[in-house]
Amino acid sequence: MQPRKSGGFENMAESASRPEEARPAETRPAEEPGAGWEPVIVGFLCNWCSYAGADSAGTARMVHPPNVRVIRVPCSGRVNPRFILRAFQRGADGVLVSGCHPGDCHYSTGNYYARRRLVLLKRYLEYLGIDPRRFRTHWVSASEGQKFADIVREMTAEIKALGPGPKAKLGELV
Amino acid sequence: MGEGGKGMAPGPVPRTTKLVEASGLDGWLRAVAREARVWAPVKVDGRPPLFREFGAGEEDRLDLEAVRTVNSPKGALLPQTEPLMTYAMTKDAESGRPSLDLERAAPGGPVVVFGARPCDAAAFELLDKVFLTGDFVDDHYQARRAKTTVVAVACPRPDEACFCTSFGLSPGGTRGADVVLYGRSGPGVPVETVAYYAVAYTERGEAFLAAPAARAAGVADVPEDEGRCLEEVVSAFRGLGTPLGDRLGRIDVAARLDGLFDHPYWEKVSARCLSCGACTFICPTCYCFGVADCGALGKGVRYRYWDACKLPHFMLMAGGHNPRPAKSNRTRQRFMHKLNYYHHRYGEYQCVGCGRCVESCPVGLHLPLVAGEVGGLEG
Amino acid sequence: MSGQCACTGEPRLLVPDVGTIVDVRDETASGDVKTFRIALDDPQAEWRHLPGQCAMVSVFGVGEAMISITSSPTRGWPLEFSVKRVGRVTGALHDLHPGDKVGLRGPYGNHFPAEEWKDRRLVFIAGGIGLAPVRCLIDWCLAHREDFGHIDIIYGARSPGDLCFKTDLFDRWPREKDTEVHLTVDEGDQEWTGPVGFVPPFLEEIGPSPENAVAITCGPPIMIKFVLQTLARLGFTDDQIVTTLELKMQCGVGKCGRCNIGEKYVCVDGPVFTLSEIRELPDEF
Amino acid sequence: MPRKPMLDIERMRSAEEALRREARRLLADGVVSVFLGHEEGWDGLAVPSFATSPEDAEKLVWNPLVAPHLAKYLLDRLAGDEKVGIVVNGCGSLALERILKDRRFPRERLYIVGIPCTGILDPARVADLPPERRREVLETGRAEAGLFLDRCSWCDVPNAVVSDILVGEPVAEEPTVHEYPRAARLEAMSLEERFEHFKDLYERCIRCFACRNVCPACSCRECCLDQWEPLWLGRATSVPEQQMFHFIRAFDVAGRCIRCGECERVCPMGLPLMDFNDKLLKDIAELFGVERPHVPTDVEPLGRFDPQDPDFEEGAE
Amino acid sequence: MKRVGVFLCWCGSNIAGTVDVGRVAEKVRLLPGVVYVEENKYTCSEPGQASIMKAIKEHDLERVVVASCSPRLHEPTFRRTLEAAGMNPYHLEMANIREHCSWVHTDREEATAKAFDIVRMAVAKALRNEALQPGRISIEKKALVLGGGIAGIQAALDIADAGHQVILVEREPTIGGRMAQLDKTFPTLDCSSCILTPKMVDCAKHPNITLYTYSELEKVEGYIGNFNVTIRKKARGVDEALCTGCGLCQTKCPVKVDSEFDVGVGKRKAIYTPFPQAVPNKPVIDKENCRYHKTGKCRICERVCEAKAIRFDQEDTIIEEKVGAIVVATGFDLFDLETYGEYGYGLYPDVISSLQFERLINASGPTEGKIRRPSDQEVPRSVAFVLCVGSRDDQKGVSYCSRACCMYSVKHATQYREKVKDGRAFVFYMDIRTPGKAYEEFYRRSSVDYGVEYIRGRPSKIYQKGKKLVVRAEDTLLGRPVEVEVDMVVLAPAMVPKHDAAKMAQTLGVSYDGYGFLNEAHPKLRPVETNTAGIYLAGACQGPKDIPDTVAQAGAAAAKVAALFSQDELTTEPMVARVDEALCSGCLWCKPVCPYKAIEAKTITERVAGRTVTREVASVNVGLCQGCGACTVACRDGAMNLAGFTNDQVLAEVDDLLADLRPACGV
Repeated sequence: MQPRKSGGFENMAESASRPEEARPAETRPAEEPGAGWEPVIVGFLCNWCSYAGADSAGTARMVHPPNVRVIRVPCSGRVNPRFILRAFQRGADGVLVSGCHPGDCHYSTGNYYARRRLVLLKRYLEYLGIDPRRFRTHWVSASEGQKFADIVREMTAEIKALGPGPKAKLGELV
Repeated sequence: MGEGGKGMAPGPVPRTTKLVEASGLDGWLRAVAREARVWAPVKVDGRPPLFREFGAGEEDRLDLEAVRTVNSPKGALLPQTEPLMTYAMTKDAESGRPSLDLERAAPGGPVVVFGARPCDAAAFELLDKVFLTGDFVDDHYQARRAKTTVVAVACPRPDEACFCTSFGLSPGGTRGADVVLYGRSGPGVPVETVAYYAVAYTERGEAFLAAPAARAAGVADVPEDEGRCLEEVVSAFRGLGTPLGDRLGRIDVAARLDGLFDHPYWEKVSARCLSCGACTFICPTCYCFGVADCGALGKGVRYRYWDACKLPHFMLMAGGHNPRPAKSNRTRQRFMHKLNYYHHRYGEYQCVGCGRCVESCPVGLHLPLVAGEVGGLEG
Repeated sequence: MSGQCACTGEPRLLVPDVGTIVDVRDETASGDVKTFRIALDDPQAEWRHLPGQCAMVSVFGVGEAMISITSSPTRGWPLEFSVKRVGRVTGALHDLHPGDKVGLRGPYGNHFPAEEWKDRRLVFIAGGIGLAPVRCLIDWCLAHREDFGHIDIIYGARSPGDLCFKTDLFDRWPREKDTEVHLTVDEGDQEWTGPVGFVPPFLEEIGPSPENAVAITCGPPIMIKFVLQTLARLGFTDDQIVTTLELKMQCGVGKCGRCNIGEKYVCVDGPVFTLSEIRELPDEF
Repeated sequence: MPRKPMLDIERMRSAEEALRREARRLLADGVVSVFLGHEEGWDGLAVPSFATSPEDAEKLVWNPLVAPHLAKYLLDRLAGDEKVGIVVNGCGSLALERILKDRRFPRERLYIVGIPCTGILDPARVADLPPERRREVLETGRAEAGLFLDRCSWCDVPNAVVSDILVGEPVAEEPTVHEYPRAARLEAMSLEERFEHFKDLYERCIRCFACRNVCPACSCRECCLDQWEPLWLGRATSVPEQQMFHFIRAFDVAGRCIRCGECERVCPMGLPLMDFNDKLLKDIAELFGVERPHVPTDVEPLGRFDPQDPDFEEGAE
Repeated sequence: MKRVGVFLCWCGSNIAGTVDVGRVAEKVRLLPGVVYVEENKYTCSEPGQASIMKAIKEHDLERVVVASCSPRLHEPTFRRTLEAAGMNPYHLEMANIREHCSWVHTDREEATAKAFDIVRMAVAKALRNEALQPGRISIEKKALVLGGGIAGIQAALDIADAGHQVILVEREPTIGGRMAQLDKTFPTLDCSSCILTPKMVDCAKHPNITLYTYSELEKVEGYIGNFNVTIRKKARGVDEALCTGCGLCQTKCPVKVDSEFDVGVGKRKAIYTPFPQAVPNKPVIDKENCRYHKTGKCRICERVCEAKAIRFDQEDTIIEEKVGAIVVATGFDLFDLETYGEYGYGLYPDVISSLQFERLINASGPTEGKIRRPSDQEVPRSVAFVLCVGSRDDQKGVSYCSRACCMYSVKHATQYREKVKDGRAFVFYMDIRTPGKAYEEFYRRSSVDYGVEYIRGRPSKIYQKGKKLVVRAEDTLLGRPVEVEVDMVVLAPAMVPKHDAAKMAQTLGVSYDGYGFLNEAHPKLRPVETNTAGIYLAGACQGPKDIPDTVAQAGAAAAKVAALFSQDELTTEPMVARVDEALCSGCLWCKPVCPYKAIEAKTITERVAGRTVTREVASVNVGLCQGCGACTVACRDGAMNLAGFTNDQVLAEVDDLLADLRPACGV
């Protein structure tokens, strides 16, 4: 049984399966990405904290990789898990959801609900065979431009190593 | 309609007959699968076989043990999802004027349906009536059909869900088949272990048996002295009864149903229906489909997909009006269509008694049940 | 007719021809009905239709809808389609502008048996968008005016603003010989001086004689219901009454099973039926 | 550990008697206009039954095969205000609770007859038995554990959680430590293996919606899977669309699934659909400390939160 | 396809420096739906906006995409532009190609490609934008003022004078509050009641003001413009309508108890008005002490009352009112001096609080203004005033400065020296804070003209020595210990929040700080508003204040209310949740996740197959909904949607983005 207070998500993911075995399999992408292959990461950012955080990364000219495509939502609580699977289904190589820190939600509780849903989702995606490293969830406040830039840098590098997303294995819609 | 069965007129004349070792079938199929898309009952561990594409690789095994596959082979001719065309909107860089390119989906290569039971083979002819007759011919279906060879395998041991004989078909029937395999050991044995007589009833069947793949797989001529035996075996299969079919007798309720459209029976029998599409999707003769587009940014595919009169949205109109809002309406539609409307339009019943609905309906609401019960209703 | 690739002649039943919207006209004040004039990009592919027939109109990426052809065959191409915004496809169609691309396939379904009505008196009764298929027939009949007797056009709509084909109603048709146009609205407005009220009573008032006449009616189900009763009172027999059915259609060619009622497929056996034919059908529309 | 499921034919016979008596009374006295139960259908199969007269009540059965839950059929009777009678055992009452908690049918329009239950057989498994063995099982009740419905293996609700009258002696409830073997088995696999496992499932699914239509937690007026705008799910049955289908189906009932396994039981293709739900039940239990995630509550686990919930981030408050 | 116009901004070189805007324009031009593309050096500039308006008209655009900076910066700007062009402002989408692109990427190729994607997503969303109309909610033009002190009185009068109805609720039997207890006010030394009582009377007489004294707020529901408030009017025991306020009952009443108004230095009866100029001038029966209520005998007041106004059996009445705005002016309490045992308050009768001192020097007080010390009614020859008792003391008291104590203590010392010519006044202080008009001068005069002696140091102990009190402290200026013998000591307690301030805050749904003072919306820019729209703050409930500040803030709060009431309707943000009732199953799982309690069940009736069916659906209160969208995710069938961020729009952004980068289907 998982302890109620968990030390960060990665550990929880661990308990969901034996990633050390899972990882290598995934790192050998189904189709070898051609040279210059660039991952596409869809980022759902809450308007009040994380989107503003990305803005302040801009204002402070904190250079980071151009792989994230931002979709602005009012609150991380607005992010329907279906959106995330949809992104993977249509070919996203990674998905990032980011909102206000717990307790700082502009709508006071939105991100708490989001956290429950998304923690569950992250484990579930891994269960379905989608590498958990492709789906990241973070808290980024309006002032944490640096943190946002770092997350993007990290995530991009990680997914580059992983290669093309689930679509490579799922195939086309029709 | 129909042929074979007890006291039926003898079926069509065989064009050629060959002999093939039971053990040679897998190899034969693999060979065929290299030139054509082969559909066959593929072994699935611990469960009844699935009728699906048979790979040229080593992994797939033919499974003729089970009386029937869970799903029918109709997907070979009418794929559950079938692209019809692609569309692509482009704009002229200068004028910005849009233009649209349509490309009809390619018909695809030859198809071999191998190991269909005679009921399933007969079902293809019922689909043909819909897609190949009338003012309009369905070219997608036609193109595929024209390149399809159907190799049926006579049923050695129909089970308690089988009732093809109720529609004048038989476990040894040839309808809709180019080739029929008859177990050399005759009916009664669970699965043929020795060899099959491969009887071609059509030109295409003949060609199939004469193809290099066949020869390579050891499809050989029948020794002179076996002529008698062949005769007996074939008619034995033709004469075989079906447990449920015997129970129901011949089903002929079209006239009966004419007066029963407004009968309270439909309300009653449909009450337990789950409104799912199981019965229609596993049915070898149901053909209803829908058409939809998939794409974005002005590019995409138009495809058709199986749909079912049992699903509540089937007839829902844009304005929100639904001519068949209730389960009873939809249940009635399904059985009326199979046992009455289709009969009026095409002169026969839209059922081959394969027994899949008997096996698959979660609430035991299937054709033999209804056909039996409407017989007893007073109009 | 389409269903043949113009260039290769290879059949392509469910693949439409590409058309371009040449003109969009607002029919009603509320803008919920628009008339689209559509030309085929490949003139070779142009087909001829008969009054009452329909065509499948595609908005690519959204889907297809069966829509009756509003313009008379005698006018040739581009064809006109009058569309009420009711659902997904019609909604998307309403968002299109001249120059935009659509798909067209047809003509589908049977047609009004006008050739059988030689020298007979014609009573057209329509409500709202129901005038769309009838208009095609009216124009066809007027184009062959000599073949028919007196023509009554009885048409009603919710409000003056909701009357479709205003130029036809107020300008073209009234000028035709031996042709009367009777208009009514459920609710009038300041400008409206004409009759106010529903179509059925209005029809009763006008009281066309059934004698050697054919009644062609099309409109919302509720209107049809009472119009039929009125016609019966006026002495019209079921064979003298012709109407059109509308059902969900997907293939338009009698394959997909959508529009199947009884042994009929509305898309191929319909949409035009005499009342006696309809009485034969199970009540599922 | 939960009680081992067993059959008590005698108990069932007397329950059947009492059930018929109740139904007869309710219908005769006009308390209810229809009574939802089971009757013997094709080849001895127990199928849902809708008794509208005291005579109909005689057809009602309570036997080892009454697997189908009836609560979902209430949705067919939403229109109108007449009272509906319904029989439930423990798991059946969870299905009913689900419908009630989702506010899809008014409690006041129900008359619930509860029957304590020690176990129900899986009709499909019984059907696969040789005829003589089949007869023996049904008559003597001597059935091996493997013949029972999966849900009997962890059942901690032998008695109806909601009912107006209970017929038969309540069965002693025993505390159960819930395990999720289906999920555990798959978790032990590698990412790739799991992906392949589900891919195979997607490829065999014919999307007949039997799983959704039987599910007591899937009670929307119009399922998002049937909608065109927005198009949550394309109509193509390709692997990616099938994945989306099964994702939405399972994740939408996360926190509301009663673990009845009916989806799996009615699947014509015999797909192991509970592999999805089992995982979500397991994680909801683990992550949010919900001990009996299959029991409907007033606020579903995803409709509430705890500031102390497990977090994504190291050091996030 | 809607007709979309795309306006690409260079933002000087901010965008164009990294993004090849020209190439983006070329590619955008080819997108389905895009009928017009334009580049601008500065789109937000006057000419930039002008050309948007021009293009909207010339190319009859139905949607507009502006690709420039963050929407958080200029979305409002361009919405106004659309509106000016006669287009619904919500047909705008912004593509953030500056903060999210040109400013954070260096490679021109990459930045250009990304910019195109960002624009494409904006176009995809814009194509599905709907015309949104801001919601309108009516405003009940009636204000509730909580607290009848000078803050409440001032706010009530200002709002009433602006022509709006006001309900003034006061917990005590009379309005007036703290200021009524004061003698004179600094620095002008004019008489407190002389300036207060007229206002009190105005309040009572004002046609727009309804006065509920001896009443308390019980419940508040609703939202700005539409609050439903419940007020409990406590039983007075006296029929106000009949009572003439003659006061006979008070003189005859046999029971004497300490007067709260006189802070214990004076007495009152069991039936009483707190002070002669009370408004309303109608007594209340203090049930705790009334002899009849305790023993069942007496009823003297009843007998002597000619108006027959006594009602022993009177019960509390509940009053429900609908108001559009609430002004909180609940004031403050005083720090509990007994916390400082070393000062001997409560132990030595001649150690009193500054408020008690106010009563002693007040002409209408128990001693008619003659300064006599409590122990022996002697005139004290020397008095020590001790400041910051509780204030600025992290250990025993509160960290903040109470702001008024310095000045009123200076005032007290001065007044004492006036009355006792040969007396000595010592003031023990940490700092003397005089931040106000004429305050410093007043302080100077006290020492120069009145010879008040100031000692900088916080006393460590006060003890009795014979009939004297000794104040021991460290003179931090001279750096040596001092001991001063005095006849009386006056302690200046810290101003603290009302004991039940937190409860009040919760009832109102406004936030409060660690001490219990109510929080303003912004410490500088929105000092009198709270985070709950429609609720405003006045006076010491928000923090310690002196009278001028309090009155000023009360006026400000009143101005806010008047401004609110100057409109007939409030417009609400249109990007809120809405329910598709046809879809809604009425499961209401959306309800628990709504942080604003904006979702309620609603019963609708509809015709289904010829019969009327009623069912429940969710309904959103647009007055309460803030548009977070949590409900949309709780809604499985998508009946709940969020205008401006619909499911359709988000899916389109995802689909269209990836359709180009990772073509999704083909044959």
